[in-house]
Amino acid sequence: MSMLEQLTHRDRVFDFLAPVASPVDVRHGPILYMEGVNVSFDGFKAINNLNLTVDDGELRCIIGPNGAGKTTMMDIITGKTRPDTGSVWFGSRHNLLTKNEPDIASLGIGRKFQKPTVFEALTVFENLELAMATDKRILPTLTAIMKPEYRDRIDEVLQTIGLQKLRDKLAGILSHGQKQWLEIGMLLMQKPRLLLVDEPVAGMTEQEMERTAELLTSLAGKQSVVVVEHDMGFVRSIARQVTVLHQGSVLAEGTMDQVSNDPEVIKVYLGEEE
Amino acid sequence: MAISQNWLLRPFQERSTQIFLGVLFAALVVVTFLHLFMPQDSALHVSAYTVTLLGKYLCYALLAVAVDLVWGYLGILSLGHGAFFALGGYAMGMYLMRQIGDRGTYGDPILPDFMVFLNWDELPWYWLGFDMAWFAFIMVLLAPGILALVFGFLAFRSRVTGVYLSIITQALTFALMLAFFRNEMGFGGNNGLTDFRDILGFNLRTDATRLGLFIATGIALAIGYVICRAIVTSKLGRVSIACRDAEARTRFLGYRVERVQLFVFVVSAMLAGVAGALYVPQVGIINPSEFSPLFSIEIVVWVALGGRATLYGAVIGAILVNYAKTVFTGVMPDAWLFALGGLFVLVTVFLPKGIAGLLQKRRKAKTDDDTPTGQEATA
Amino acid sequence: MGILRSLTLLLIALASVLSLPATAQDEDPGEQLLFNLAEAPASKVEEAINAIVSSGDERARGWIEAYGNNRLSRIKDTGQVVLVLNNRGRDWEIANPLTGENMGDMSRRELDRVAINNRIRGQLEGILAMLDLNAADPDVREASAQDMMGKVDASLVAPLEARLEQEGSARVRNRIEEALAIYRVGEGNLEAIDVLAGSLHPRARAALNEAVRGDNPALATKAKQALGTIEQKLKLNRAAETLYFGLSLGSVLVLAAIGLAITFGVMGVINMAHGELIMLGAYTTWGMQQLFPGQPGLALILSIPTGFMVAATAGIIIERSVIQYLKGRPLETLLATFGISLILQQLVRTVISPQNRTVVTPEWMSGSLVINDALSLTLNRLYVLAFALVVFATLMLIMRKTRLGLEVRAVTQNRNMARSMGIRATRVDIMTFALGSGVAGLAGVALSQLTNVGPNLGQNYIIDSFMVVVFGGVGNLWGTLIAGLSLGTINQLLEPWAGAVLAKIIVLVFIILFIQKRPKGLFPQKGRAAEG
Amino acid sequence: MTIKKHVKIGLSALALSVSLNAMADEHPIKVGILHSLSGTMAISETVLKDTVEMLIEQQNAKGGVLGRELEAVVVDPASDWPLFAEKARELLAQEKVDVIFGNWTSVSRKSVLPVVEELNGLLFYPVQYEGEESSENVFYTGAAPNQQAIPAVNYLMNEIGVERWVLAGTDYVYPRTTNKILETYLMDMGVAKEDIMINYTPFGHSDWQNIVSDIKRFGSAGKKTAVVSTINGDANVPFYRELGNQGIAASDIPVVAFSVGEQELSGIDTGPLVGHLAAWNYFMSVDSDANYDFIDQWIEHTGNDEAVTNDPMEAHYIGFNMYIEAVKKAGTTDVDAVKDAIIGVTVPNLTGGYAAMMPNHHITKPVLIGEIQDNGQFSVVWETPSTVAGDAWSDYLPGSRDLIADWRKPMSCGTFNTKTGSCGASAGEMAAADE
Repeated sequence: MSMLEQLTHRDRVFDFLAPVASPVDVRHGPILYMEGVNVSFDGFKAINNLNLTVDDGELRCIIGPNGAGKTTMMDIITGKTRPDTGSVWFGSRHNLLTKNEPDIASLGIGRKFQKPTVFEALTVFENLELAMATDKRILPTLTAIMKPEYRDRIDEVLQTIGLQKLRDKLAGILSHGQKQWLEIGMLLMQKPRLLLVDEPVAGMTEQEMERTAELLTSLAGKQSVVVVEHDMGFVRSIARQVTVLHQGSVLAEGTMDQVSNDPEVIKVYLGEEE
Repeated sequence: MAISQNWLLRPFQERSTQIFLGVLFAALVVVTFLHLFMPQDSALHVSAYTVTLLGKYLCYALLAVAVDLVWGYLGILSLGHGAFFALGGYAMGMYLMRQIGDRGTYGDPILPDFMVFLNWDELPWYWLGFDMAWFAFIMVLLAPGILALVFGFLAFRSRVTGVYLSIITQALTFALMLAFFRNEMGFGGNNGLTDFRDILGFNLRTDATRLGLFIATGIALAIGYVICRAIVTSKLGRVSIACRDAEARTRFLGYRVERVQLFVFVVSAMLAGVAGALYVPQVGIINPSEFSPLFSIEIVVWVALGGRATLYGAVIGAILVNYAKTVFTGVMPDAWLFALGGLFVLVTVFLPKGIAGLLQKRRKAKTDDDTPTGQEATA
Repeated sequence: MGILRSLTLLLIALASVLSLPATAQDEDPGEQLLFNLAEAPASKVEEAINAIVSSGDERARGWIEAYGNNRLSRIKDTGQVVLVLNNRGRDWEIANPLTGENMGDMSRRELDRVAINNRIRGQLEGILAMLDLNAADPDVREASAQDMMGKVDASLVAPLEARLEQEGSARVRNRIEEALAIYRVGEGNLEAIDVLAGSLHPRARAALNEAVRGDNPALATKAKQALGTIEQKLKLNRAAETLYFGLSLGSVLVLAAIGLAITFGVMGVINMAHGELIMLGAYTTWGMQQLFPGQPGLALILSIPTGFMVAATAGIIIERSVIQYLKGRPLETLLATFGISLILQQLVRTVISPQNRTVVTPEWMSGSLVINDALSLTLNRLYVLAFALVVFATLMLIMRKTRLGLEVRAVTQNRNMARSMGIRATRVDIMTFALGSGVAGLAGVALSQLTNVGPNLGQNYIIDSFMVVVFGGVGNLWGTLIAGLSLGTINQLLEPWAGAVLAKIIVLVFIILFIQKRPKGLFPQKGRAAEG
Repeated sequence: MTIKKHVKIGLSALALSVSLNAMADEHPIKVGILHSLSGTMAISETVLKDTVEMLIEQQNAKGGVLGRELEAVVVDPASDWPLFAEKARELLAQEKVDVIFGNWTSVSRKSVLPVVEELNGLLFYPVQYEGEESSENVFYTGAAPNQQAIPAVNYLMNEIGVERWVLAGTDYVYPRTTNKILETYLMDMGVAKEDIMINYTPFGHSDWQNIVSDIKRFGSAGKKTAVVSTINGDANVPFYRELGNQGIAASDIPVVAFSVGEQELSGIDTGPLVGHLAAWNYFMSVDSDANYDFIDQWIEHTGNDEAVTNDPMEAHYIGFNMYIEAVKKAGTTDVDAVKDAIIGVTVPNLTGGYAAMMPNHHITKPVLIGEIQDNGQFSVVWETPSTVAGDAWSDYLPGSRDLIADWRKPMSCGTFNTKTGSCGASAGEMAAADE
């Protein structure tokens, strides 16, 4: 048997598959740095000369009317969409424009989608297991074993997102809110340096929202968090720094009070909301 | 859960796998016994004809398992798996061809008959080495493997998905079919390779060899099944399902989706190749029609009929359909296509999860277990 | 070619005979003539024909034609020569060649065909051509003159020249001159080559080639030059020809695929039975031709609407009975429709026949449109090409301009939204599928003019159809059009040097690689809807 | 349903009862029929199945053979080559049939061959084929190349004066071999290489525009040109249509086909094709009483007035009668006895002559050249003065030149090398033969 074990653990050969991971360097400067970014989908300018910096450990809220380019921005950061022009840096070492999604993810940028996407055919536990920050190359994954510490880590996260009872249920049967949390939980498993959270509280009840708020604020400091949200109340409850996007570029930036009193902002955004 | 940590041993602790292997080996033993020790005239006697027939079914079963691996767990509907099957078959066929030696009609020690009478003066380079069993058997794995590697690398890298992928797999096998039909290719054109004499020194025209092949196929199926099971129960298996259901999400978790797809695809192709290799000596001919797109579609139908993403469902489907074929072509030659066609329609409409779906329902009813079977998801 | 020597007589004879009315005689010389022809051994046939032709009998032409078409037979026991009016089935309808009166049916056991073979037939054509040279219609004259090309011999020079004198039409004059020139080149006449140098007619080239091979150096060199200039012209024509071939093949692909572009591209139904719907259309054409025997043209026209209806109905049945239960499970539709295709095939085999059916090509669709001697466009394919474009245009209109088109697009883009806006999605599904199937039927009607009408018709086109749709970009009709035409053209461009098989393979590989570059085809669907 | 049919059924029923009384214990003679009833080959093969069934019916009406009934065992190999082998095994091993009539394509025969030899069965193969084969267990009642191709070429050369040749065929072994034989033969007859054009197309090829215009061009070189077509089944309709439309008349460039019979023509509008040729050993239009009777029976059997007969059907007719004669001669259906008995058996064919089974398991046939007529029939324009014996091993292929087959004892060898006088060629002779 041990023979077999040996045989099946021969994955080191495949080192060339290893991702180019080196620590994120934030000694001088922000953790995320976007400058002069432009994107257009056949004619329509989704992002228009966008400049944005996020400091290490910051919790940043990004608001803006529909079509302001919030999601597109996240697509750019996570490598889903390539900008026509501009530069995007993660720390001062990694040029994100040269990397694809998995690389960026393994550099430590986690993303939660607008529409909660979890693996419905897998159990809650398995969802988190897949998200765990481990060697994600083929053979290691094939021969991966469930170490006790892994299990503890997962249970710990289950605690945080309050899904321990649903541990072995298929994610498909979760409620909308529970899916949101599961996805956040998956982010936590990734131990990312930077979390991109797209509309985390959509379709959540009041108390669910509060718990989410706590969760996100508690993360800030350890990790940098960028939250895109429509719900003003929620933003107010967590926001320190707020950035207002409009027509693909930054309209205003500052504390919630500052921006909410900015006449421009009121015109283009709050005006519409209320 | 007291599941062994070793990915290769894990399947053996599953009840489904235990049952499957149990049934399979029981079948092998019974058939062997009935064939060897039952008198010819007894009703229980299993004739050499039946043994070969069963052998053929098992080959198809292995092929179906290979397809289910990519379709059921990776969400890649390959309409070209016949190509890998046929390539494996040709690799074996070429070996068997070389084994004929100077016993061919023209008695040429090197050249197969079809080359002699189309005036090839020497063996084309790609036939070299096939006189050695070990080389041929390696090629059985490599030929389909490499094709799958190249094709998959191109396709997955540029993120060809869904229907588009299905159609170009079809284009692949169609192109290969046309190519192998050409006599210039040196694979015997439409007549393909046939009139085999012996394999590894055993005469192919004796019942003993047939039984041997049948058992070999059974074992191959068992091994193939366990390998697939091991993959799908490993973390990689869960990642595949993740790729199937939410490709983008999987990427953002840091998995290289295209590599996962490539790995599984190649494994599946190799299994298909092995199935083809075992198929050829039992049916006694390999010819380009195995490349025909319709055949590849049929394989998918077996899997669907048995039930996607269960593996054992694929086996059931393959055996059932082909058994039906054998029966119908015998009893109702003029109308068997009605029966077959009707079967496909009815199953897809009334048994969306195939036969395995039925079994599961019954099991679920008894004990509510949550083995992930993501049939809800459509590739 | 001794026969033709008699033509001179004939020409004169005819003139006289045609003028004065045929006098009925009790002792008919024709009987003896035909008897001789029937009796004659292979070697003596020519004489017998000579006799008939030079007899100046006004029925001669009819007899010769009948003889040429295997319509002269003898009653075994009486030995009487008869005219076969209808030679289908076991009993043949015969008539008296002398009086023309109908003698009713007779078992073919009783009859003995008066044998003929290609060589004689060739000579007969020469004779008939010569007769036609006097026809009133200049087209007939031109045609016959063209037939004369290469068939002229010494005996014919005189009459032809005579003919040339009185010939009014320039076209006919050219032909006659060419015909004479070919003869003269054979005789070593240098000037004649100049006449031929302008001609693209294969027989002219044949004559020149012969001259080049001949032992007369002066002639050979001159002929070479002439051939050179001809070759130049031919190159152009050849290019045009290949292009036409490409477009025509392309139009076939488009026709076959366009229906799929709707059912598969728009509705997302992977309809493996598409080929069989095409087949139904083709069989409808056959059926219509059975309904209207003797009027293939009318039948063909009528089968355009009927073919559409038949296939559409079949489509509706399929949609209602199977596909509606498979909403949102495209791959299951593949399996179910695959089953359906098997059933339809076998249905045709058992109900109609496993054999191919004859679909007659109407007069106005057979033959080809002659641009010049080297370039002529086959009519049936020309019509198909036009038909394909018309069908495509109509579909475009339906999709863009009509309510249905609007609803279809709405439903395909966002089913629930469309629903909530009061669009009856199920109805739209039915209509869409019916439309797609109907168009497949139209394709069948067209294909029946190009290829086999048999149970396997569908299988031969289903794969190509999918290739075209995918290559063009699923859900985009323009894509299908461009894809079809371009794939067809590529294929035909490759064929001359790669050969038919290799060409097809190359095209397939090309598609595979192309999909790598553009994973969603030529014209991918844009926007968020297309994502995922 | 005609009165006649009723009567016939009555008769056969009577005959049946009689024969049953005759030998109550004797089980019937089982005749396996191995023809595709579905798939691509169904087009050609279903009629052969019907033919054999008809012949069996008639034989039973005559009281069977040796007082035993004949019973048809029909299976459908569905145009699937491996399935042919499987079904053959089923017929021989499971059904225990005494004889098999079946196969059309070469590949299906090749796939069945090992099975029939292993289980020592009898197979009657009714289709013209490429030769280069002679099996102890197979009887080739179709034409070998020397019974079709060569005479046809001779006809074109001598009667029509053809000097330039297009050899067009579907890319599989029959056309390849035939064309190779013809090429060698034509060269021997002094035809220059540049006067031979060879072209291969895939199965079911439907777009002939390019090829036909090539042929047209090839034909305009000043020498009489002809096309020798070994194009297979389905591809012919579009081919002839294209010929017609591009205006290639039989008087300009005649096409002589080896695979186009009445069955194929029934799918074509023959109007534009009048005068094109086909070479067979039988035509429906042949003027002989045997033929007329056969046609009447066939039409009656199918109940379709339009039903046509063709060459492979005649081959089955001959093969079936030969088998019956052989069984009578041997007095048993034992395979080995029948194999010995059948050599030399002579039965009437449908063209008014006789067919004899040669020691090489091929038969003697007349070769007919027919011209297509506007009624979908052929009219015979030329005929070999006497019948030709099938040649298993072509004299025009290196390697098989010196081979002969003779299944009479004591030789009983399918590949007897006349140079070495030994059974089975060996490498040495191969080399020699290749010179």
